[in-house]
Amino acid sequence: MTTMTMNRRSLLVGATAMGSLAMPGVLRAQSRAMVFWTTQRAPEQTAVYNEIFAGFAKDNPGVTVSVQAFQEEELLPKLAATLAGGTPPDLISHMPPEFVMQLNAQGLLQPVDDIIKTVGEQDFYPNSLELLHDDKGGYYPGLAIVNSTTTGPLWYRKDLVGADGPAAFTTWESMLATAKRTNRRGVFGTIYPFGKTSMGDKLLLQTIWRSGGFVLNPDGSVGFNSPATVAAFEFIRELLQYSPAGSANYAYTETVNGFVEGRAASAPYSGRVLINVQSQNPKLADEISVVPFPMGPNGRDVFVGDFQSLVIPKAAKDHDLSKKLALSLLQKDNYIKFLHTTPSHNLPNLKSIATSAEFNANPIITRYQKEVAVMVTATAKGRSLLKESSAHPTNVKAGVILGSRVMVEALQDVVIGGLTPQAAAARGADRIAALLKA
Amino acid sequence: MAAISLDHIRKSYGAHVIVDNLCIDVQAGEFLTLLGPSGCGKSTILRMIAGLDSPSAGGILFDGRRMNDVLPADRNIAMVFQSYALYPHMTVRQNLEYPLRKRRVPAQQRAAMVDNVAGILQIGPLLDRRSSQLSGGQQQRVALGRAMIRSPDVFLFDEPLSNLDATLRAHMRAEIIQLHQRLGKTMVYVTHDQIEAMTMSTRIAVLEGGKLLQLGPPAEVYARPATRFVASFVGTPRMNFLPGALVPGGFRADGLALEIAVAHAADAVRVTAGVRPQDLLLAKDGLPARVTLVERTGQETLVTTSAGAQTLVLRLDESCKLRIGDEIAIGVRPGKLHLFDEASGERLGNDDCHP
Amino acid sequence: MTGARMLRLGGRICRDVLVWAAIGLISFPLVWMVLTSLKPRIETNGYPPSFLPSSLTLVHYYDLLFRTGFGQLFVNSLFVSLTSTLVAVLFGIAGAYGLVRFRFAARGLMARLVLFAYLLPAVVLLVPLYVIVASIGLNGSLWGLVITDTTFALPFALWLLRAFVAALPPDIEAAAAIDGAGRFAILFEIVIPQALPGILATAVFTFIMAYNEYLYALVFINADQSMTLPPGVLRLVKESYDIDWNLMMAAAVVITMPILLLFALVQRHFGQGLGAGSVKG
Amino acid sequence: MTLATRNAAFGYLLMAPSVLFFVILIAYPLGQTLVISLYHMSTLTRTGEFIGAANYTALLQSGEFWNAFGNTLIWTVGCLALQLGLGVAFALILHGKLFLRPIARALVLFPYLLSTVVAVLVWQWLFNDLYGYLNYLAEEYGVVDGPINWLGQSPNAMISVIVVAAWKQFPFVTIAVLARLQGIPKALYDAAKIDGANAWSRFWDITVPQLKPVLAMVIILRTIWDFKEFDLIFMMTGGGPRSSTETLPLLVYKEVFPKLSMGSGAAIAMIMLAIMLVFFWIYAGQYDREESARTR
Repeated sequence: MTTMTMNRRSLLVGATAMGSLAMPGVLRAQSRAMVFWTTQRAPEQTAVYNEIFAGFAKDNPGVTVSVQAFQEEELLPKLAATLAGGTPPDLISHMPPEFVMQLNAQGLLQPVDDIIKTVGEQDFYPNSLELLHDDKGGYYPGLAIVNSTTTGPLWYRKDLVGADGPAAFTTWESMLATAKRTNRRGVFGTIYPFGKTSMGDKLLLQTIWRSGGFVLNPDGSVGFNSPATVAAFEFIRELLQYSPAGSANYAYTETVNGFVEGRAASAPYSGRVLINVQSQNPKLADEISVVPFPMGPNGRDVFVGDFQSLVIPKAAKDHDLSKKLALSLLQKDNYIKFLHTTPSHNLPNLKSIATSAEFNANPIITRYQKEVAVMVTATAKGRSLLKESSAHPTNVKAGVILGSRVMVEALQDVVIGGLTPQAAAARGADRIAALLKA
Repeated sequence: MAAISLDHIRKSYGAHVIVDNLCIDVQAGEFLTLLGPSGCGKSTILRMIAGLDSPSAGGILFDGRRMNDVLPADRNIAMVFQSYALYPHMTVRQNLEYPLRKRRVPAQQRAAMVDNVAGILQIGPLLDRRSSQLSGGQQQRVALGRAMIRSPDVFLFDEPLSNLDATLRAHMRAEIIQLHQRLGKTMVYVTHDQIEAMTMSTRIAVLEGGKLLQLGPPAEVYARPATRFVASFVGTPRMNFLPGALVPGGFRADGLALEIAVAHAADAVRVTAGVRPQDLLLAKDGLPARVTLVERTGQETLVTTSAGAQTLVLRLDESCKLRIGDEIAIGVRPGKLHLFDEASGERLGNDDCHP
Repeated sequence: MTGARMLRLGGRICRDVLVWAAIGLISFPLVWMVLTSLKPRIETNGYPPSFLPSSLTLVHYYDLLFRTGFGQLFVNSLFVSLTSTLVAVLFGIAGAYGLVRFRFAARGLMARLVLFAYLLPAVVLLVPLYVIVASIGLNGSLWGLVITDTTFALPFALWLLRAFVAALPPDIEAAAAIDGAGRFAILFEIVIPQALPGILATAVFTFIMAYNEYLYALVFINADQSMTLPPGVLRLVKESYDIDWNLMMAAAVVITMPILLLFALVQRHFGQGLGAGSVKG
Repeated sequence: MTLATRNAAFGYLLMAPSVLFFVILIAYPLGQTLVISLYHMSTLTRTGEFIGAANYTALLQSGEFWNAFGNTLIWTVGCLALQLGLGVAFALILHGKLFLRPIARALVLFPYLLSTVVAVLVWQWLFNDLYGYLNYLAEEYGVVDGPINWLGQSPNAMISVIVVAAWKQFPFVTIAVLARLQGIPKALYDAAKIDGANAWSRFWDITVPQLKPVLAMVIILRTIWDFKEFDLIFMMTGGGPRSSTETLPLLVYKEVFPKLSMGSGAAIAMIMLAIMLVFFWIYAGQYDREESARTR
């Protein structure tokens, strides 16, 4: 009985102590704090953001900026929650362009034309500007802060594939042959992630494009059930024999991890591979190289680009301050500092930066010049589901189509569900049509 | 010391009536027992007197003052429970002190009062134990002490002895009688044990189904039970009952060659006749019966017999030599027949029965 | 020793060995968790994986506690679970006592509603709670989470405590009332001290429930600095472009620590607590 | 004021904080869910038009809903069966004599208290296709050639998740059954032994009937809890691969958040509520029967 009392008391004391601990946080929320959201959440990136914002706070007395990082998948739900609460972030970075246009269609974003003009419109890569233009309103609801591609580069192990690397991945056929040749117990021939995440969607979309297909035709009709999609499905199904068993749950982390840990002879990923390999598996650092992801017989040479964008929610409290904050990120030294946190993973979307000596002075970028060049080339060929070709009108439902993951589910239908590629493509097309109608 | 009146008390939960239109006056200083089988409403009545339950209708008066809406704490009563209801998280001393503490009795005075009560009840050595470490008898003593300690106007007892073994029960019974004599306080005592009721009370109220059947001194309840139910409930061994009818000349038992002359014989009235076992005797030309069971307690012998379809129990002295299977003839002591209306169960006639 | 006895003893030993093998199987994931958390990373990701670590290391715990935001998550989780447990148990004691001991209109209905709330799926309330919490400006705050967690903690605590209070002998409260205790005095001096073991067990189970809560934290909390453990840990260990299984297992071990401690504290009341609330009534 | 009203008033006073809380944070939200389910509403803007029962009719015609419904059924029944089997078996084992029984009990009961996130982490680690110990063992002992795809294939994924859930939840059944077993009077077994019943018939004629009421309660309760389980499945598979482990709670989440369709999410929630009410009704009935059996 006595011990009981003791315990209860200590519980109560503990609870009270915790209560007083957390109080200041609630009170602080009322001071003039800006909230910045991003999908870039590696520790070194957070550190650089904090450094940049500390400088910003110095220039703008009384302002503090806190960084909150999310997965891409979480962005919209979290934004919805804060919009409902009237406390949206002041600036969001690295939002997929499809989401930008989706939010814009609901009137939730503030034009960023001022920022683009201040930086200089001609300094941006034109494909990123074209993508993020609201043709009806005649303004830009967001701007791409980086211009890269996660799915365009295909990394491979020189020690396993052989030094003639590029030749082993020129076509789908050669890629299949290489994957088969390099596949053995403990090491897979390749990794083809198709989990229900944005990476699964992006890689499939890219494979369809590189097979010559479209999700939507330029006239707005659904093109997902074309022979090109069927061919892509058949190719992927073949390829998956040499990909880890869990590929149906793989996304970014699993893919990069599997490759860097030395468990696969090839894998698609962005330049982050170069960074991770230094820290996690330096033995491999000189054994890896990159080629553009191969193309099918009738393919179009396009990749899915990551035009990760900056946006200002219309509900943000002080648009001018948000713009200032955005500009501070684009300021040359800050921008390069940020890009160098993950050299070659996030590539600059400003030509002046891409060609600048400061940007290229990074050791990794210098060391892997050839690889970076491959990635830059792929990036230049980047497109988005928003505008699958220049002939396409902007597809504001692109965000919804991605968000629902019907595309990658169609692939799962083939691989896991046992549907024929034709049937899966047809089912996917129907579901896309339903989303367009809703 | 207070007189209590229950004035047309009714207690019901929805359609379920527990106490029905009950009137009892408890005299100041009286020891009144509420006697009845379980479910007769006696505990509910006690709880209403205590203020733990409130009557649905009617009044509860202490010395003429209406108490219905007075909190139990303000009625100046004490109560002893069947479960003893000692505070398990307190020591014996703390238990005894609790009512004093609640009445803001100064600590020094409290200690003296605890010592006094502990002395009377001989629980001094137990004072610093927890109540859970005590035996049932000890717990009941403490409960009694907790009731005594602040000299309430009224003591209420809710079957306080039924969890004790037989020896202890007899012992505690005596103590409660002594307590009543010493304090002279009004006491209301609930029990289903008619021996307790007979031995302790100044008056007994016999209840059944929420209704008062009889209220009177123990001797009267025993000698002149007001209903067949009271007759059967009071007295061990139980009274024998014979169905029959009143005919000119007396009572005639159904199916038996037994006719007994009674004073107020009327024509063709269906009755039940009752006769206590000690009022049956062996008689030469009585009712023929066969012995089916013989129980000897040492000081007396209970003989169960069957006469026709009826079973009759006789209480004979220890020298009786009867054995199972013996054929005997049974007679009734004159004037010892109780007659009850078969339909209503009510006693017929105001006096003892006469042949 | 007779042959039959030998045979019986042998049978028993066989049986015990089999049973312990089954228990080992059940516990294997936990053993594996602890082992992994103490292994050098190279032994984890190598092929073939080692079962017993060739060398033990605490580096993963060090990394977890000092090089990630785990500590903050831990503090947040403790704050949310302790606060909502406190609210739930305080309200719960009052409610349970009222529900068990007092007769008032709609009492039966109220008991039903408590049971109903206890069994209600969290997703059913998700949408409106999300609007409510947001509209009072507590979105993203730990206090908001305290409120949402109380939606299941309170019915749970109330339901459990109801059983504990109902198990108390009512005579003791009656005795106290007669002895002069007022209504609040009865609650605080008589009911609560007696129900203390039950209250403690309830508090522990409520705490564990809140501590394990996932969905509301996932939806209502944005910033890492105000995340609780369940969703926070997944974000922490799985989304920094490097899956570190050793770190994850270290996190799993540390998350389990408070539960282990509380479990040891109330082990005696374990069956009673769980059984009372749900099965035995 | 009479004593009875004052007592009732005090009862209300004690209930007041809880009732207030229930009204604001349970009753009102439930009403809101119903209302929202009648709107075509975006989660982002929280504005929309009234469309009556259209969300419901659309759901009842959608393959997604019926898929989730079927998965919920498989999930609930699978979990229940496995938990019940394991739970009762371990209760019987732990009731009997056993070397180091207290430790055995603690070990068996512990998974129940574990955070779901911990269970998920540990099992994902075991299931991992590249480094997982289960695959290593399976390959090492020649059970399979290549790694088993525990979570990335159907029906493997559903089976794997059910196994994890059963592992985590079966101790509840064990606790409940064990408590009942300990409550069976030993005299019953003694009497049966004297009557010549062997161990098997003692089990069937005494143990089983004595366990029936507690099993009934456990089955209903676990059905309700498994039916509404979100955390474990969501963390383990997120509903995938394809939609092979997508149950109704996950579908609600998916509609409301990733798909930002609040109205149809609310409609699924209401359908879940309706199903839940049936279980609740059964449970409450069983509960009352138990209650009155106990107090009698």
